[in-house]
Amino acid sequence: MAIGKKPIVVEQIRKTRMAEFLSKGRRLSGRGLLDYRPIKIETGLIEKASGSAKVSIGNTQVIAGVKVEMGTPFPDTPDQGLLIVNTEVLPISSRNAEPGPPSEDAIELARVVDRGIRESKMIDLKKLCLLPGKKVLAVFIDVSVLDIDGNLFDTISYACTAALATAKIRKYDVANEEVKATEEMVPLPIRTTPISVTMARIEDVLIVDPDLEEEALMDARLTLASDHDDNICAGQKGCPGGFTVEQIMQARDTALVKGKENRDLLKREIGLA
Amino acid sequence: MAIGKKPIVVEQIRKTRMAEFLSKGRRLSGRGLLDYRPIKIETGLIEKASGSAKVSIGNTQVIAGVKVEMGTPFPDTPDQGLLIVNTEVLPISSRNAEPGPPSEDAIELARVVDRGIRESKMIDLKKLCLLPGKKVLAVFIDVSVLDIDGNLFDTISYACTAALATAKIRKYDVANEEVKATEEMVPLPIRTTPISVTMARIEDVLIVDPDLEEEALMDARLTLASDHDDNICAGQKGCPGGFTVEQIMQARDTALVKGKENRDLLKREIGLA
Amino acid sequence: MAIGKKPIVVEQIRKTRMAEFLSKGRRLSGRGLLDYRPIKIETGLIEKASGSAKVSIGNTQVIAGVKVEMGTPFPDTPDQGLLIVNTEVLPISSRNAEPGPPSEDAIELARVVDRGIRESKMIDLKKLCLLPGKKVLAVFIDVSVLDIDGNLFDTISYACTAALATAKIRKYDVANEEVKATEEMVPLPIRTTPISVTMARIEDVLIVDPDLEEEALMDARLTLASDHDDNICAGQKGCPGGFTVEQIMQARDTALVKGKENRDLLKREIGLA
Amino acid sequence: MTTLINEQGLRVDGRRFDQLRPFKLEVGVLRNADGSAYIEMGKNKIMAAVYGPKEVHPKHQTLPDRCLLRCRYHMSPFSVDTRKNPAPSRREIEISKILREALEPALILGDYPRTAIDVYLEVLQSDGGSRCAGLTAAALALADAGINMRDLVVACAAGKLGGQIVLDLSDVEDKEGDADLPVAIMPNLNQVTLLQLDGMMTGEEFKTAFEMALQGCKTLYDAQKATLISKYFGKAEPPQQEVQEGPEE
Amino acid sequence: MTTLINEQGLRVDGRRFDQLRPFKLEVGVLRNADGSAYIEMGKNKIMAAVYGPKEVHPKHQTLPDRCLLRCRYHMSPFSVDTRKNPAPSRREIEISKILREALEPALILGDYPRTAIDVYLEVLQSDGGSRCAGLTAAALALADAGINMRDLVVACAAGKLGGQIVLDLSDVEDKEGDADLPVAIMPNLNQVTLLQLDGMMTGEEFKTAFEMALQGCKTLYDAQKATLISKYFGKAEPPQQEVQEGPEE
Amino acid sequence: MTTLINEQGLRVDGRRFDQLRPFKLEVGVLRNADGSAYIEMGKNKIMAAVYGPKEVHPKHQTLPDRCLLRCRYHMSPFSVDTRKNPAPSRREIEISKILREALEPALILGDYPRTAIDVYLEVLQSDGGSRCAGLTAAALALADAGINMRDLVVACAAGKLGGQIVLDLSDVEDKEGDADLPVAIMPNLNQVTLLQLDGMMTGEEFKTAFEMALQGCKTLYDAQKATLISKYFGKAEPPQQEVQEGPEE
Repeated sequence: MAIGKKPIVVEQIRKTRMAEFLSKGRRLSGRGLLDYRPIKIETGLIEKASGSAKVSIGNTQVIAGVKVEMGTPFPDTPDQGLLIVNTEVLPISSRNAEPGPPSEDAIELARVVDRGIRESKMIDLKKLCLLPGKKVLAVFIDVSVLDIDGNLFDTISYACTAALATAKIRKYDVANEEVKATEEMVPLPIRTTPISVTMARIEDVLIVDPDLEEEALMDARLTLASDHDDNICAGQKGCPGGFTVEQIMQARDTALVKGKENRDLLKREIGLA
Repeated sequence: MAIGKKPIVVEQIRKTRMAEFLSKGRRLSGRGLLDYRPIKIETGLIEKASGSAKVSIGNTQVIAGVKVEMGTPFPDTPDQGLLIVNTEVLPISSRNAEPGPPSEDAIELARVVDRGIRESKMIDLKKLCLLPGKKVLAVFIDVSVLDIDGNLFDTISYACTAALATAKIRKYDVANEEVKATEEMVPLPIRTTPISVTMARIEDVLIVDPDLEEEALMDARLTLASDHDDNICAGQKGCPGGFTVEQIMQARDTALVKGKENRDLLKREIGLA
Repeated sequence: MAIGKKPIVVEQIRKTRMAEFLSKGRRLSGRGLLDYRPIKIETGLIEKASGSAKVSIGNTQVIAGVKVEMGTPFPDTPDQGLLIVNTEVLPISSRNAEPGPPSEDAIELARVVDRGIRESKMIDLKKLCLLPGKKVLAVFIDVSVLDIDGNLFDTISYACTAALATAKIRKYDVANEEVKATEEMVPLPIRTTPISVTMARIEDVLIVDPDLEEEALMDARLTLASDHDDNICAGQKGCPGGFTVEQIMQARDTALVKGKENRDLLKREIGLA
Repeated sequence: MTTLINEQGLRVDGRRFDQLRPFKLEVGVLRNADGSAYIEMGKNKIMAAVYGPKEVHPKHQTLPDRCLLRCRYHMSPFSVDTRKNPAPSRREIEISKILREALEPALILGDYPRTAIDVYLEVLQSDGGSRCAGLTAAALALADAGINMRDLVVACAAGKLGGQIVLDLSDVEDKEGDADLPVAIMPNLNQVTLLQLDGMMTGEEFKTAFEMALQGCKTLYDAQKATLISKYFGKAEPPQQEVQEGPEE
Repeated sequence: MTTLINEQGLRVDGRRFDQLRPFKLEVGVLRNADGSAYIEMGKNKIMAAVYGPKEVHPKHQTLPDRCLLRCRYHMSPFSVDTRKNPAPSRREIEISKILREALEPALILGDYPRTAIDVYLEVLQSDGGSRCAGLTAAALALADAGINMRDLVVACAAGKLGGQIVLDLSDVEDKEGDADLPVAIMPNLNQVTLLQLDGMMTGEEFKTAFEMALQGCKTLYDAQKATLISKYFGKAEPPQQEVQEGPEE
Repeated sequence: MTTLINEQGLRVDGRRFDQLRPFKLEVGVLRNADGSAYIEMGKNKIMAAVYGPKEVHPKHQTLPDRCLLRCRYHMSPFSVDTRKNPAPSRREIEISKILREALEPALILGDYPRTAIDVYLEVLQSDGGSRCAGLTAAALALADAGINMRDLVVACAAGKLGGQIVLDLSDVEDKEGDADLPVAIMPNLNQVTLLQLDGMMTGEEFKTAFEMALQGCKTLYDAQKATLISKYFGKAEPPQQEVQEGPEE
């Protein structure tokens, strides 16, 4: 993530010092290489949304809201509802975030989060179909980034997951090709809880949950998401640097271990476990 | 109104002189504090529009055209027609008006004029409904600004009012959920004639109808619109300066007095009185 | 065509030399005044398109693809299909072509080519109507410009003509107000083969098919398209220079002669003659 | 049509005519911003952030003798009942402009020549009066950023509802009501820096509503000051929470 | 299909084959513009304004040895039967380009290095031939602005209608006709600076139509000159009003 | 649902699990570009062009100590089954970004301070794996442009299809399959510069697929080298054409 990178004067000396620390298994902040910062999750604060969650990882803070509307299915998937993820890096979130159309970074963020939800089959989109080929429910997940201190990928991903998992939508009855709204509110058809784990390589060391300073100095980034059966369901390498083959395998293992930890935490926080 | 502001070299000396004049109840142009410049109104010059009016106040000149189309009502007002006001500050109108998407100033202008028409209930939007929830008439009022010499708010507002009040639209018959166009042309369902009065504060003096030079030197602007029953139906304060509480009350009184005068003039000019 | 103009340092000396050559009936490249560069036409290379053609004139290279979709007719031509021509001057095509919305030049190109097809009645648009007022076929012709060395007008025009003339589209059966796709593939309803001829004036001499260097030095440009009955069906003068009345008449004659030659060549290349 | 005022003279949320909705003010809620504030006012939940004084981009907007003030009022897509397109609407552009003009008289912009100050308002949830609530929060964020100010700015609306002039319209009241009159003032300088009117009032009602709005502003101004004092002088209990007495739906 | 030519050989508006529509020219109609003109041609009502020579913005477009000419042809939303979106259409962008290229040969741009001249055409009401009418007005506005010119530019179209070549097509004639050939010339320099063709003609018809358009240009050129003389040398009666004799619908 | 693997263990186009589609590589195919390449990979037909090192526009993007690398992946409207809007989609913007980041480690950007290199990919026809094919062509175009590189970059995907890990998914396989794992490497430097995953795999399958993709990259890397040698050292027969043995639909 380049957002928030520029303000920091990246002194080589700082990087050297960070690398020294990392080679001894420590980070400048005192965290262990595979430790996340504190993760806080608050759901339901936007009453006008079907679901919402404010998530912070360390000082990084985002809010996600879920809205559900009637829509028309895509011609090639007439029996599936729609899922639309949109991320806005608000200008309030950083000295470097400008108002305007979404940057390349914001688009990548939204698309990776979208794939994590979609490919894990978190939501059973077929259950959002009301009249095949004609009427389906469209689930909009909008994320507003409030404060940036590194690792937007995971913060946004957890906020989306928490907002979806706690959302309540109107139940519709379908009879004789007619859709009728009922008074009943039901949860979304949730199948699993995908959890992303973002790792950074700095020199030869892999760490999880990079903060803003670590992002400014990292050589490469890798996000891997997994579901509750330990399947890997989305991946995205970023930054103009590479990984060795061995580092990729190490990252896979870390993603599964930390993914399980964070999934348990998230489910606990939102009252699902 | 910032449009047209920049070209004028605002010398403090000029402002001092203007303030001196104003404190004696006079303006540099010789006008009294509460005098409008000559107002000219010509209607019907755009035969292809349902209604049109070219209005000038002093050297400021705008043209408004009304088009009526079929439309779909908003879900929350299924029994009301649509009203869309759009203002374009054409590049022909001033050395400082650039082509391109509407500026913040143009958007404010259009929205204030829109509110003046809408909130005064000048047009009975319910009478523009043909099939509730399905088909209504949409009234587009487009304003092209031709020449700028101050007080665009009132010039545009009067042009819209005159164009609407003189518009003729096709009559539609509705039977068995079918809409049929007739040959008959009828006026729009007009209830009242809202008239805005724009005032400027320069130092401690309130004037009406500021010209371009006065706008360049004014501290704050206030537009208040009233209807034929002396109700105030729209207001907008502008410019980075304020008014005292007493000045607001004084402005209210002036808006009602000058509003009545200008309403009479406008109705006379367009043949309604 | 200004595209590709700027990189060339237009030395007056070069122009003088070119003019000298031209006054003797020769061109710097050795071509005669009314000679085209080699024209190459390859069709059918985009299997996913209904029709496609890659055309080069000298080093200028473009590719055109035809897509056919269902559409709704315009209200004023309820019994006609739709034709949409779009040209993109890709950034791969020249050091001066920037990505982004189409430039003024690209829009002019697309519109002139569109008129050449439309006004020659090359495609019988009425035969693309399935349900009058409701359903028609929409023919999209998209052109991607790959490499620029002058005379984009003709290169694009020939690519569009070749792609359309060789396109195969699904046959639709219409019965009881229902449209049913069949398995059969049929050609588009082609009536004629319009061919444009682009001429440039440099000083007092008219040449055909200007290359990039000649375009950089030309005073004015004229494109005239003709159909197989020697009707002139589209024209466009370009560049900030003029033609004498006599030059216009001379251009008319050249357009008809060279048009016939190039039409024969094109039909031969695509297997229609 | 809802009955907006019941037989006891109370409004649908149990308020009296001249009563504000419950509100909550906080300052210093964001890490990156130079100044920030958060307001809840009824169901409004609005975040305000200030960046600056800072270098001007694009450069040609630089003012040689003073600071360039910019303001952006924006609604999150989930902030309203029907999802809002995230691109700025004409409404948001207009409100951004009048909020900037309402804040500018309070700022001593001459103290920061050749720089810019950006004021960002993000409406996370919208209720009636979001422009006023946003403005009140923006003034706090500017103070939190340490910008030199002549006075705070504070805003509140009054309106007309079933023939009655009332304070601080909620969403449903705004929709069903007859008029809304948002007002912003600099309380110590006795200057009105924002005034709009949507809807119809007699001249007399205009006066009544205007004065009621001024009263609302004064209550909120006290809360603004208390919030700043609590933040910077460490009072144990931030006093800005005004608990609602009447019944709430 | 309307009958475009009746048994007397007259057109739907009563004109002969080679007759222009009634027209009206004015100069100096706007206060702010450096030069301006207004034309009515049939139902066309077009305002032309010229600003310049002036500083170039953005600066990187500056030409070191001559003036940058820019042109914008734009239609007001109410100018056509069905409301036009105010954003520039592809048609308007193309026309703006060819009008600029038609005007440029007449201007001595080398006299104004490092500056820009903007020519704005606003079509308040559109009829057939609006690009030609606009061009004729633009040349007047340039002259009114005092720009150094080699010649005026004047434009007129001829077309084909029911097998007949006719001058100056109106809207309905353009829609129902077979071909339209707009032409612009610099009359004294014998240069064709605009030529377009939409629709089909034989080579012979092309020649006939082209020559008819040149005749139309000459009539309008006389009117242009008279308008300028009347403005600048104060003739009592501006002679540019050509009253139509035939019956009009 | 198509049967993606038949009883002989072959895929719908007759390929074995670990077999690439037929492909074709060319360099130096455009006249204006500083470097260019063309790839066919299955039905993918992609043109790559490189312009640079060149002056940076807009200037403020200039990097004082190295070259600015830019990348644009774009699909022609006719490249897919249903016409694509020519404006860049969010998908194209994301792919452009990750392709740039996949190429950057291979380039010695410090050799060209204060300049820019533009890499343009135009997908004329799209099949499964167009981002990988485009990347393989982009590396060739960069080499053709003579840019200093540490290594080539080469890309290939593996995926999961009916429970089986397979190499280089075609369009239909991608749509019906369970997962797609595109990978790019710098073969000599043993660096993975692109990795994405769409779809579900166990940790073990991830390893198998990743290693299969690396094998595919190596085959394509040999073809890249052969193509460059053939172009620059004039071997009679360019060896990069790998003819498909199995039956094709």
